Amino acid sequence: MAVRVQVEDFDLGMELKQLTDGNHAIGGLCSFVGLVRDMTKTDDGEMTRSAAMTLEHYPGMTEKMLERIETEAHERWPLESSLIIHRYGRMDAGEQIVLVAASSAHREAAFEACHFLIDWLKTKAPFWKVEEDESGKENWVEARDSDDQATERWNKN
Amino acid sequence: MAVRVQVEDFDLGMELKQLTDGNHAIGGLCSFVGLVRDMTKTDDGEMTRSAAMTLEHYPGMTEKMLERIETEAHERWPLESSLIIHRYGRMDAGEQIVLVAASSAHREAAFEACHFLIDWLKTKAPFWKVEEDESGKENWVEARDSDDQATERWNKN
Amino acid sequence: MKILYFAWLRQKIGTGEERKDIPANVTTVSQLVDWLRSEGDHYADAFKDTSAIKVAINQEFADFNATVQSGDEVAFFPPVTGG
Amino acid sequence: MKILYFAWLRQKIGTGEERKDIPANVTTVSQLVDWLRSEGDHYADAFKDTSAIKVAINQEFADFNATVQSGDEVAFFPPVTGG
Repeated sequence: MAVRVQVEDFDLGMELKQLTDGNHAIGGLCSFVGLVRDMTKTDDGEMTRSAAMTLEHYPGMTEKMLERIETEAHERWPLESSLIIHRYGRMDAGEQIVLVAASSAHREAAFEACHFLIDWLKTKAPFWKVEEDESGKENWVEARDSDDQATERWNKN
Repeated sequence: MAVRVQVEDFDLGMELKQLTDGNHAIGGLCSFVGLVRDMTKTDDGEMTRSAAMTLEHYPGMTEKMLERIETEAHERWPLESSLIIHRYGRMDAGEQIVLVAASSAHREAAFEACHFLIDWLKTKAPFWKVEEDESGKENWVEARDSDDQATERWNKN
Repeated sequence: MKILYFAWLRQKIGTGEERKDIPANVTTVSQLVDWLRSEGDHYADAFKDTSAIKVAINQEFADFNATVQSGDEVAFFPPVTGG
Repeated sequence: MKILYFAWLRQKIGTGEERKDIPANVTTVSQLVDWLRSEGDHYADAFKDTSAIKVAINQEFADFNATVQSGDEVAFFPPVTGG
């Protein structure tokens, strides 16, 4: 179990390798990486090119919430290892923003836990995105109903 | 889109990197790696240590089925990239057996497609596992009902 | 009381963090918001529509009718958009 | 006809691939299995319980009542266990 909140990019291959190295009880590792897209939705709902985005967070509360989300995943599924890395600061299109990963003896637990980690993180971790369009104008990204629904899904268990 | 059936191990980090490099329409990449566990179920349903396993496959039909599964995923979800690597031959505990991965603008499509790839592969790709216990005795792994049910799930769409 | 603002609330109010002595009759988040609105136009503007604002007390999500005390860390922010 | 055997079927029959001239009255997978059983004890043993055996004709999954022809590639194997 580990949570990291950092400005620096991460080495996806190395991070995933460390989650399984030496643990032969692991049958499956599921991971999800979120990346900066170069398209963004404006206030009028139009899609437009975005040059970059900046992620702001609430130091202290962020780590606390991410640790709680990870702990919750371990309580719900029999996991062998897990990891959450979330970056903040300015990022260009194509850059990695977030990594969540979970391993287990069986694939279903790994998949569900990984999906749960990103769904909960999306509505419970205090991060905010501001996107810059090509003219340099900043737009604060609005929370999406679909993210609330994705979080809801895990309450029905 | 790519399918590879090989004896050699694969570099997970490099494979995943190539699935997103230069494509800024990608918002999420989901991947699953299956690994050799050191525990195996005997004929009487007991768990016992296994030293290694060997995967046999049906050359020609394997590639055809994997390509069909990948094509089906692209028809069902708006994917930007995908990859299936499946190894065959002898493998020790801890080794990587299989990688499935899918990327999309949105995380839900990436997750569902990745989950679909491994579920379908489990019941439709012609691979067979034989495990060696510590005494050197070989046990052919039996197909699991839970894998059939996991495949069924995707028929309901 | 330590009060934090994030995202567009930080931009509208012009600071991310401030310490304020709160009147004794301010005992809930709602009362704190009402009092802040009276502190200046940028507060009034930022807190115009609280339906789009979330609050955390001592780094825990809370409701607008939750109790606040002078030693608390209270944070205001829009719905989160990480991941 | 090219006939392939995988996993424990291959082990029981003692070969993974063979070419056989099939009698003219063998036109379905079931008839092929019946005929193979008559070819020797190892075939009879391997095909004792066909409920645990799958078949593919020309690399496509098929049923036991599917039609087979002399030019076909027919493969017998247990349920798959990859991944």
